[in-house]
Amino acid sequence: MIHSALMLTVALSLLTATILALLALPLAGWIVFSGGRASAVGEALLTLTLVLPPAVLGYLLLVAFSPESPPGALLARILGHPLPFSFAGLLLASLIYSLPFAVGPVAQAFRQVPPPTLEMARILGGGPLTVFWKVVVPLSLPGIATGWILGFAHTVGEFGVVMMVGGNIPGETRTLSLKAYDDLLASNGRGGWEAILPLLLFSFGALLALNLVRRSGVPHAPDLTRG
Amino acid sequence: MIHSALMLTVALSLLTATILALLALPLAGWIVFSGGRASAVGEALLTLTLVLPPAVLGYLLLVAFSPESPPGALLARILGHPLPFSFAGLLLASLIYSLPFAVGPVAQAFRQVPPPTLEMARILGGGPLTVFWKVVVPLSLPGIATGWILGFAHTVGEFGVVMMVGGNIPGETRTLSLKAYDDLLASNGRGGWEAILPLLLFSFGALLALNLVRRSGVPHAPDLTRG
Amino acid sequence: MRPISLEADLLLSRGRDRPSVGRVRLRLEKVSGIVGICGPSGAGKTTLLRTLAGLPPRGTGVVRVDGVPWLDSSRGLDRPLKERPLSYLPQGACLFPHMNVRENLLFAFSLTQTPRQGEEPFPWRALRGFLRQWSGTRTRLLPEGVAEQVERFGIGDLLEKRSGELSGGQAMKVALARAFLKPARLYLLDEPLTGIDPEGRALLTEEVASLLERRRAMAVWVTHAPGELSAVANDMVVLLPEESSEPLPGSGRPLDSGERVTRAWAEGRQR
Amino acid sequence: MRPISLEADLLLSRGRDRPSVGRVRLRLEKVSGIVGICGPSGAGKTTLLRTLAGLPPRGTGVVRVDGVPWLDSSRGLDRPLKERPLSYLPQGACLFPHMNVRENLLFAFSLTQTPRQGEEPFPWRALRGFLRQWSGTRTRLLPEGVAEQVERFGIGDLLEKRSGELSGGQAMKVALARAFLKPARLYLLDEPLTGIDPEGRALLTEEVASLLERRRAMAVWVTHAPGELSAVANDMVVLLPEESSEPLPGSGRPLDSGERVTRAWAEGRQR
Amino acid sequence: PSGPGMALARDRTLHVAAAADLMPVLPHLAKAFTKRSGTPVRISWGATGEEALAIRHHAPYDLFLAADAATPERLGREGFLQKSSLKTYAKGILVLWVSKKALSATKALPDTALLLQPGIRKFGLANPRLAPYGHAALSCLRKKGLWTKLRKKAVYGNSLAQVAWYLRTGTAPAGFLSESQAMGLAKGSAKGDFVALSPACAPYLAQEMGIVRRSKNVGAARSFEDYLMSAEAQEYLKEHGYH
Ligand SMILES: Nc1ncnc2c1ncn2[C@@H]1O[C@H](COP(=O)(O)OP(=O)(O)OP(=O)(O)O)[C@@H](O)[C@H]1O
Ligand SMILES: Nc1ncnc2c1ncn2[C@@H]1O[C@H](COP(=O)(O)OP(=O)(O)OP(=O)(O)O)[C@@H](O)[C@H]1O
Ligand SMILES: [Mg+2]
Ligand SMILES: [Mg+2]
Repeated sequence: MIHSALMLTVALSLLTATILALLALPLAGWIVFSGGRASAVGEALLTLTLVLPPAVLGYLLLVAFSPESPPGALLARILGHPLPFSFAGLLLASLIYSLPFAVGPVAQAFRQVPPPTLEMARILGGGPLTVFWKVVVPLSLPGIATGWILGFAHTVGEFGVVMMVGGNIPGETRTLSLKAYDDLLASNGRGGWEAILPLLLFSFGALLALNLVRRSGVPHAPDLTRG
Repeated sequence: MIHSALMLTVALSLLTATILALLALPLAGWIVFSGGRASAVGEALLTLTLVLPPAVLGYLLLVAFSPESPPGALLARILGHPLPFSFAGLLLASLIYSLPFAVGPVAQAFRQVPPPTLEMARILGGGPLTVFWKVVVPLSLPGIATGWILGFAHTVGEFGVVMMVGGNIPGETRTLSLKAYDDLLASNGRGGWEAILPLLLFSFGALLALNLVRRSGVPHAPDLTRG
Repeated sequence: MRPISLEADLLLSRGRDRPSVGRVRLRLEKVSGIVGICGPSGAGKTTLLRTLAGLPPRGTGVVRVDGVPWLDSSRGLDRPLKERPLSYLPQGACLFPHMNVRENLLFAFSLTQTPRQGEEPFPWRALRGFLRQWSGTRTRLLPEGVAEQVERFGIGDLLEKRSGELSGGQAMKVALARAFLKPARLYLLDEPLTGIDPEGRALLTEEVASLLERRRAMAVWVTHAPGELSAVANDMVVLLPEESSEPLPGSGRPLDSGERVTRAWAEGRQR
Repeated sequence: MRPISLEADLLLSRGRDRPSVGRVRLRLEKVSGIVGICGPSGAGKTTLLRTLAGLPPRGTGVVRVDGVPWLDSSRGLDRPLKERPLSYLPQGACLFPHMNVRENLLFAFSLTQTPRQGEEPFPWRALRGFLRQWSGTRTRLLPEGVAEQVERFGIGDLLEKRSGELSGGQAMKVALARAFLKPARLYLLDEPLTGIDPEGRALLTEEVASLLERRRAMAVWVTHAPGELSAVANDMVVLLPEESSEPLPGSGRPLDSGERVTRAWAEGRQR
Repeated sequence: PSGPGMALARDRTLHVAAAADLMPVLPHLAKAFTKRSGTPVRISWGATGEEALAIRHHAPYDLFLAADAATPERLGREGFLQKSSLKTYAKGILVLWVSKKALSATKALPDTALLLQPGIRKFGLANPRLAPYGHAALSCLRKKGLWTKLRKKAVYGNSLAQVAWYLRTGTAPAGFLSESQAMGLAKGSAKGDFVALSPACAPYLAQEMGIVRRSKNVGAARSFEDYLMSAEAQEYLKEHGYH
């Protein structure tokens, strides 16, 4: 049981973080480079999904995805099964829930690309898309990594939305975090470690690896203390 | 009642975000500038609190702060009341819970300060602290703003930890997000809007204001599309 | 062989709410080669080049190249970047920091190779290119156009260096080579010899002159040492900082040699 | 009046796993004034200055200033930055981008005013200063030391500009003024006249020379136009890029005038 | 707000920790009690398990209304609740709710066997490990030998209220609820019907309450307990699906 919960969590969080990191690129690009006030509103709107209590967001998603609602019915017809209580539903909910965490750092990184570098690429003949993919995105890799990490960690620990939309089905939509909660409450706080421990170990490993990789990429780490 | 829940949420989230933004400075400084492998481990550890399901984290904090534990008993004696189930307890829990969201973007911003600028400040005679406060921090203001936003929004929407540590006491530790959930439950999903709406409006307003302020500070927004 | 003409009557400024930097009038016709621009620090040389290039801040006035209007602010006309056949070497080399020298050159070259395809319809192709670039599978062989430029500017031994690992003069040479990978009518060069040693200066000046000759193109070349252009510059313009928007003596007046320029400038200063 | 001596025997390199850039031997004694350094792009001039300044990448060898060892890699000695009485003008001005010119100068000045307090014991004071800096309450009056420097380098009309709003030459002048706000024995100037007009060059050279005279300090001045130093440089060193770690002819040999240097260099190149 | 009057009002306030299942009934009872005794009542909602944890860690509650009997009894044994104050204040019963849509698709009676219909893709029940009603539903299905066939269709909510959400939004066409939740659901916009399960399958579930041992307001807690046990309150509970 643990095994499948672990696998599920691994799959869900890695997928979510990766899709989010990709999704964040155009979204952050719009926010940063479109320049209009509209994008300030868009950015604030984006951040709103993280202001909503997870359970409330989960409820809203439930209402939206339910086969009784028109979009939910359409989705159900396409997928062959209703979205809630399935891995696909879980993934979609996680994506919506964690989106702002991925977009924030990416947008921040985009903002820090020096304008002259962008101008140079434009002058040499690059169109907006070329400049974006070949200059902006490569220069923002550290920010994209931060976004990935936040998206990943947030999905691993996510509880309210997953519980609502997934239905806590063992082996299908019951993630480690749900299992940990169950175990904890069922045992009056004494148990739960067998679920929490792999959760912690897995996440720690993933994050540590990413941090070390990211560091090794930095040509010379700035040094405030030497000298 | 709404009123006090709103006030509580406003106070809690603004306080948390601001304290976090300040706390993030030395922490991110350590992570970025200490350079050792230790700080990579530290960074991964930091991120761990966000991998834990909120309810589990809340439980751990409850156990740690509880008057049943020696440190909790000491704290209870000092404060005159047990830390959990009070605003102070809520604040502390929120700080721990949202810390990584504030630190991530700040660390990212610190990493992007150009090394020659740091060297220059060192050569001119600045000690590590001077360089940090006068050069690194001012140059990282956009990242600090992103950290503040994420910390703020995360605290507003936070549910599991607040529930566990605060005990959902109306007028004292029941935030808007708990109230929204309760209302939704009580009304079978018909109500809850009167709690969610101010939550959304307040957050949207705060985030929009911050976004606009941040934008107006950018000297010339890079422009990918012109020309 | 078309002659090139550059006509400009500009009120330079660094933003709408700032005082103007100065007024410039140029009328250079039937020249192919180098037009030197000199003048004291802050006179507006960089601003002029940026305005010609169509980069912000946009000045007000008229720019016409080969008779085609690039800018006519009275008519609200402002030709987009991609329709201006120009190349620009900014003050400070501005290489792409995430690429090494080879990649910098190849990227610039690829942009010239697909003139209309510079704008990919979907991100997929760009993404693929990007991934290929990040994997090590890119070819070590340079396309002919690039190889020639590498040879010409003597940067063959720098190809594998990252842009941050170049010395000041090396970066400048690479940037110059990159700017000339793009075929253009007008090359805008902002102090292209910064940080280059005397030997290199002579060599690069000659190379640029011969390239311009072959391409029948014009370079607007900002310099602080008018003498270095005396051998190659057909015209020389002195820009002086202004308070008024009236043309000052010497401003925009084509001169023949560096010698005369320095004199004219000194005269202007003495008043 | 102490004489200044600079002694260096260095193997320059840009990192442990990279080939060495070259070997430099200098022995300059009882001189007060300017030592010129020239040589082709990539010869290692910037690397030499950084090594003298104690910035990474650290070279191997010996540096002694006034007889005091700053670096002695055989003994594992490497004096920390704050114990080296030097100032450095990097290639490219490297002003603090978040400050305007006035703030750049005041910041540098404040660092010299509290030589031992540069290191605050708690962040509170620094935080307070930082907040004050961000509120508009800072005084408009410049301390005497700063005002003098502003006058000297002719940057009075630039004080309220942000560093990003300066032209290339203006930024360089401000950076030079900033570097000379710090009293030091050794000034390391990496192409300080980049982007400065001829008139400015003469003026700045003189100002620097007179400042050095007054402070009994030495400047190591990297230049690409040895001629510009002929009036003021007591010594001139030619750096040539090396493959071997053996000293090449001309390398590290003090010479008398710019004239001779260029000749020696040209001779060296012909081999 | 720390004047003497305020402190008094605060001391007099009765602080109740209640299982979220009581949301449809408890606010009304609390209001009636306040009217009668002058004691304000403050209710903290939560899952029974969560509140038990809070009580173990000195939460400032006076009275605990659980959704089951086992939790208060355990807390009583462990000394967190006053043993003598434990009382069964209500008995709930498990019902099966089926939406109109699912019902109209079949002529069968709404019974547990109906869940086998292919039209019912999923059905909801509260997490058996956490919620007594979920446990009851599970053992009922086991008893009838349906569980192995139905296990794939089950989705779990952390509380009955969450199961009710599934039913209300139509995400799940059927689910197990307490009768009081089902009555609340029927009053709302959700279209459907529910049947009580046979007592053999789902016995009445006793819900117990108890006074927190650390309570500083034992008097008020006791009188609220008494009020809940009064004929008037019991009558009200009965009207809302408790027995
Ligand atoms: N980004 C900017 N924003 C505002 N003002 C600017 C900006 N860049 C330059 N300026 C100002 O505009 C004027 C002209 O600057 P410009 O860079 O065109 O001078 P320049 O002739 O190129 O000088 P230099 O030879 O020093 O490079 C100067 O006074 C400068 O301070
Ligand atoms: N950060 C770096 N990492 C690795 N190699 C570098 C780095 N900076 C410079 N180099 C290399 O080291 C050598 C010496 O560079 P340096 O900057 O000292 O030259 P320089 O004499 O100052 O030249 P210039 O006159 O062009 O400024 C060059 O070959 C250069 O490519
Ligand atoms: Mg310029
Ligand atoms: Mg150099």
